[in-house]
Amino acid sequence: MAELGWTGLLIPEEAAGLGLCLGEVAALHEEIGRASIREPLVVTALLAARAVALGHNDRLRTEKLPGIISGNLTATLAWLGESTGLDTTNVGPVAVRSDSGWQISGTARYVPLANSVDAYIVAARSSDGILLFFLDDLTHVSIDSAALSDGTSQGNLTFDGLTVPPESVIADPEHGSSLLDDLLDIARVAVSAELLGNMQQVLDMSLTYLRQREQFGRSIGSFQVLQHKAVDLYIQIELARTALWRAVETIEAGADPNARAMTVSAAKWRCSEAGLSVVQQGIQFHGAIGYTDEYDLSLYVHRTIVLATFLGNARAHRARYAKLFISSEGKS
Amino acid sequence: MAELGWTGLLIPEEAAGLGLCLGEVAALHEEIGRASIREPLVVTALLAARAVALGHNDRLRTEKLPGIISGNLTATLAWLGESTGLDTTNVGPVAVRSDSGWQISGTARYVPLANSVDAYIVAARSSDGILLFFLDDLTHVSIDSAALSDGTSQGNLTFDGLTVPPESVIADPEHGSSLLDDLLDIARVAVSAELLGNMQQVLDMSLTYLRQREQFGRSIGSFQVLQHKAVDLYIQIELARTALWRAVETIEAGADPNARAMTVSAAKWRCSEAGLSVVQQGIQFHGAIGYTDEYDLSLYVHRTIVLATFLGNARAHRARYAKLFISSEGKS
Amino acid sequence: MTEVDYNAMPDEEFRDMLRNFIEKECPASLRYQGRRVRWKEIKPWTLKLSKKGWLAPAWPVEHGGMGLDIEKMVAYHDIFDSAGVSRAPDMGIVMIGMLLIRFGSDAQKKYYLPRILACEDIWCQGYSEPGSGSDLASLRTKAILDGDHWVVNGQKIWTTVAQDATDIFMLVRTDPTAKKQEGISFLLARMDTPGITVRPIRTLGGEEEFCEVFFDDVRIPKENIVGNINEGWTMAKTLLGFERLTIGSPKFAMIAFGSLKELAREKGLFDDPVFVNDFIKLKMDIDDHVGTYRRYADALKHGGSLGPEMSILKIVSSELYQRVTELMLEVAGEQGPHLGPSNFGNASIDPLGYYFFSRPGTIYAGSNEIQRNILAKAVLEMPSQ
Amino acid sequence: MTEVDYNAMPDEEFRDMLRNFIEKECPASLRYQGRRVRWKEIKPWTLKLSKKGWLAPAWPVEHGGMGLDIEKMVAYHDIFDSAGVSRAPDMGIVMIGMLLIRFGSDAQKKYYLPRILACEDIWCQGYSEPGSGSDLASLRTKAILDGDHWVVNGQKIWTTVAQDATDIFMLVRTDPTAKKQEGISFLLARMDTPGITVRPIRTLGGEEEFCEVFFDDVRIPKENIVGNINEGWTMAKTLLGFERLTIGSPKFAMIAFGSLKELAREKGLFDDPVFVNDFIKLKMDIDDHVGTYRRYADALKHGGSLGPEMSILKIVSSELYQRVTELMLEVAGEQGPHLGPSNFGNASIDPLGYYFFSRPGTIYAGSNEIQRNILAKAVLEMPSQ
Repeated sequence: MAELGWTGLLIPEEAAGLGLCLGEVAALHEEIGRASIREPLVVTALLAARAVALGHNDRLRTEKLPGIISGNLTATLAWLGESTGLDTTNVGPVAVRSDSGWQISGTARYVPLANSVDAYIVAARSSDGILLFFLDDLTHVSIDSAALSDGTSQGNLTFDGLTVPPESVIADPEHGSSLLDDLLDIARVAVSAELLGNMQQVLDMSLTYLRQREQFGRSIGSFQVLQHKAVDLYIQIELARTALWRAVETIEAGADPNARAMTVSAAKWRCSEAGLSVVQQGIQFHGAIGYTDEYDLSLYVHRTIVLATFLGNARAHRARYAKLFISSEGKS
Repeated sequence: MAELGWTGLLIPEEAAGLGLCLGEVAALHEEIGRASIREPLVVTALLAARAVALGHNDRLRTEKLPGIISGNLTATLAWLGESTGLDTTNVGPVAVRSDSGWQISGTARYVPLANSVDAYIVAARSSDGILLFFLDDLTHVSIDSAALSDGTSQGNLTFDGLTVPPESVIADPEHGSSLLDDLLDIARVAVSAELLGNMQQVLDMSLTYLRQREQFGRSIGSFQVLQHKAVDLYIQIELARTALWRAVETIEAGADPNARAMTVSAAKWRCSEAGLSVVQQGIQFHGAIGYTDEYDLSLYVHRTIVLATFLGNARAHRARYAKLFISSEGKS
Repeated sequence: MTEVDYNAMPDEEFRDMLRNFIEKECPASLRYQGRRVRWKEIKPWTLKLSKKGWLAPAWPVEHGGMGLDIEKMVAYHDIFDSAGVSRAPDMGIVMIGMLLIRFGSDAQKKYYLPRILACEDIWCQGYSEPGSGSDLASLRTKAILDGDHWVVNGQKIWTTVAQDATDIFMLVRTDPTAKKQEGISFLLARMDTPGITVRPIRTLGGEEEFCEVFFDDVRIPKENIVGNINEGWTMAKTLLGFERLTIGSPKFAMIAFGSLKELAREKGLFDDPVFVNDFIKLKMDIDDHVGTYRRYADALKHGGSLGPEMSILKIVSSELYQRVTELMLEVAGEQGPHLGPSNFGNASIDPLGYYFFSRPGTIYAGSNEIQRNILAKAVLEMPSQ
Repeated sequence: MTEVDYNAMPDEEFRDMLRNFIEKECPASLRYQGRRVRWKEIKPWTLKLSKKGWLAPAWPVEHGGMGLDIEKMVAYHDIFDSAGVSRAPDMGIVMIGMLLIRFGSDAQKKYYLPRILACEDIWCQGYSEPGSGSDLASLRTKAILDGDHWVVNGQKIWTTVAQDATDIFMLVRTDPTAKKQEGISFLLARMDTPGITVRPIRTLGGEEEFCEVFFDDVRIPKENIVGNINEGWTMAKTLLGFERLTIGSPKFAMIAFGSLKELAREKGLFDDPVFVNDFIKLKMDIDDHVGTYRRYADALKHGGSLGPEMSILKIVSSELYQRVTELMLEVAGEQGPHLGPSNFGNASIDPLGYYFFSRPGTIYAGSNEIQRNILAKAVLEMPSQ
């Protein structure tokens, strides 16, 4: 992926990126989902590379961005604390000003690729606001990693009073929060698109199976109950496509952060929920073979489970949506 | 119904009642539901007559109970205030001690048969607790009545400083609350049973229709999708039967008010929800004819809507159940 | 009536024009109604629209319509739907008028179209028959040519507000020997023709929304046929196409949802997290349905066609509508089963009316079971048995 | 082993006896597990049960069972299920042992039953074949008599933990000319017979829960048939009857629900009204399923029989189990997709394991679609097409 320059997806061309628009990014991720390509493009391109590209540190942008885009330097984003949630109030690590810059402590949880990258973008809370740091000396970071359903991993990073020089600040307390929210929401759109690709592929595989598989002397796709269940999945997928593209269009039209958050949460909620429904019913359509790890379907099952959770699952996004709805119009 | 002595359902035989056990009452109400008999037995027998029978006023029990049981004196229960809910904290009318007894003011809402009875059992809050009164002089009560889906009615009673003598007290502040809760919960069991009878009848009518009605040259009951939907209703009905009978058995085994409330709310919730599902799908099975008021199905549709709401709908009982669950074991 | 080129108007200006007119002229009693309003209630407002020349958005300008292109059509429906404006008995406009413009004889066009526009004629549709249901082509009402007249005998049912109609268009069997769809013709009749009897059918909601229409040796002029003899099925299919933007419209669900929101505010339900959770699930479904509806309409704009997508919209809109009214009935609490509107704080809402009125949506215009069969075959290419 | 008449014991005493034994002897690693445990893990505990004489509750006392009546059987299962005790590979006990007691030859009983009780033999079931699925009778593995042996060729699939088994009972086609169900016999074979190969199949959960079993000119002694030749289908149907109290048991859903509750407590989810609402919906469904299960079991006690009711229990229990695990996976949040148990406060729980392990319940033992077909025909008397 990096070889194709895709890590520079949303990065302007003048900064060696691809300069794609969000719609193109979504379309690409839909294809990635369809093919079940297990590349961490969301993490490297939309979380890490975008952080450096949109951050206010020219030196890092000049020195590090080309490496990230070319794939020579892999990076991830670490931010989430003990109390999980979707917005920047849930940042885990804490930064305190020191003589030589900043001292970081605390834990960032559920960091994708935690133990297999060269550098971290770390978000940390300070008394002035949220900062983002670039960190490629990992000697004082302890990592506790866990394997995920789809073969990838995530881990908790613990910072034990690590000192970071001012030159490593990507975003200062004034801009950190809004940058982090932006990074996360854009990444959620791509994850939703990947889920959409996943579910389409699972439906297609299921339809093929239903047409071919025979029981009681007839193709099982001829049973009305299975037909209607397939139709209901198809409808779910159509609604998910709408939700995804509404998010894309809203953002491309320059929505404010609140409107962006609402439309992104709607999309991620819908796509996560529909994704899981589709794989669950996909397993049922396939019968016993659908429950094995030996059949291609399993790739999509595992991947959907991970994507449906990554950057907030349906339940978390529904809760965020509820909060935004109540504050924006529920009481009006 | 009164002629058959059924108004004395749960009243001991020595008090001229039938002396039935709750299981028998439930079985009777299931049959009433099946036949869609529009008699207000729950109101007259289980709310009004039981209030007088279980109250602490011997005079009223002697003078009024036989009349209620024989049907010569019709009565209902008035209790619910502005803030609707299922337990006695929601009693609307207020009673203040006066020289000549008690003075009642405030409103009791959604009183069944409000404008067609001879007497009211009125629950009212006082600074000492909840009292129940017997009231058959209605001259100072204003009634605002509304017609319901099934042709019955309910109304709001407003008491404007009505004076009631001490002889009309059925339950004093020490006993009023527990008696009222008991009356309501027992009545809810009977309503659940009536709902169960209703839904069984709707399923039976639907099955008959599915067998007979032909479309595209075949009986519509041969379509797998309709078959499976009918099966799902059948399962719902089986679960509702279980919920109802668990409530009956729990109460008959002498459960405390909390256990009674939980099991009754589970039954009323399940039966209300299943009842509405069954009539909704019943309409769908019947097609256009199911949407008319001219076909027998409509009797059950209207009745189920009223019963599903009466004494608390599924949502209200789920909320009560949640509260009881959390306080009893959720945190343990 | 001045001749305006609405298609040349900027979208927002066009929308504002309609929005302002509705706000000014359309009475509250015709907005956000959970029931089908009758002709006498809606006639004054309909005449106002007629006077403005805004009654027939899809008709060509030369026939007195607005001649809207698909983009403006979508906007037109969008504005009327969002404003919760009740639909008049508009089968003359959206169905038979459209069909006559395409297939009618010159005489038919000249006679009928102005009368429809002037609200002199109100049309109803004679399709369903007892026993035919979703299997429309099994209809049995027959028309036999006798000199200059067709003699019609039989019965129609589920004819929407036929008691208000002056005219009926219907499918009749003109060749009993032909196969199912092939012997059917498309006939027009005045409702006051001797031999036609109308019996209203009371619905669950207590409205007389449908009728039975009986035909007893009814003599109808020979020329009252649209298209050729025995080609009625083609006419019916064409008519179906005209409904493509209305049949799966989010209108009803949106109107009900507006009332649900009002009810929720009055009852303070937005403080209840469990209600909010249920409410936003519906909101998301409505948003995604509206979005999908617009996406499909966009495809039309760009020259695409709406085939089975119509089935998706029909399924989603009708089931969503029901779910909205089910939640409304439930959160109305003890007032849920009240007949007619009742007061919730400052609002007067009729949850039971909504609940009942949403029921037939999954049954009529091809039941949702039929729609799913269609999608399974036509889109998902599932095998027949 | 002392001879105790368990049926004469008061119900509570009987339950306490089992409960105490489980609390004392059954290791935590075998309780509330969201996966199928393998034989080597559960063997020590199973031997303890065997020693107590409590391994075979349904077997008659003369064969070394507990000889429980139906009331005590229900109590037995109830206690083991509520305690979340994992099930050993118990096909010897609950299936083939029961069948041999009823239909086995004296020699078969004498040889096999003691070995099963002593946990020397572990049985697996050879029913499904590639392509047969829910249509079991379409099986093609064939056995041809050659002197004193049946020569078996073919393939079985979805054979639960065949890699742990010493013996297999299976359905084979012994008369290829007969109609579907009629040419099938019921055969027993040692797994170490030359020509039998086992290939484990990895499930979504990463477990080797099922196997393929290949038969390549496998020679099986002629007398290893149960019942008569070509009457295997009757044997299979009898076996199905033995499962009547286990197939729709609330066990799995209850175990998963226990873990969900623990997880919810550790995460403080009972302070979240939306979660509580979802949780109590499941709780009510479980309560009502348990109640329905007991109600049907009661009917058995009073001499009734369980026919299609089994299908109801199977449908409800398997779908409920899935819903519980779906909620668990979701509220586990970011830890949901973790492979293997992870820590939630003080608890170690494996939501993903539960989620996967609950998947096949709606597929095996007659898919839920088949169960609904059965109910529609047998109970609701819906017409065939």
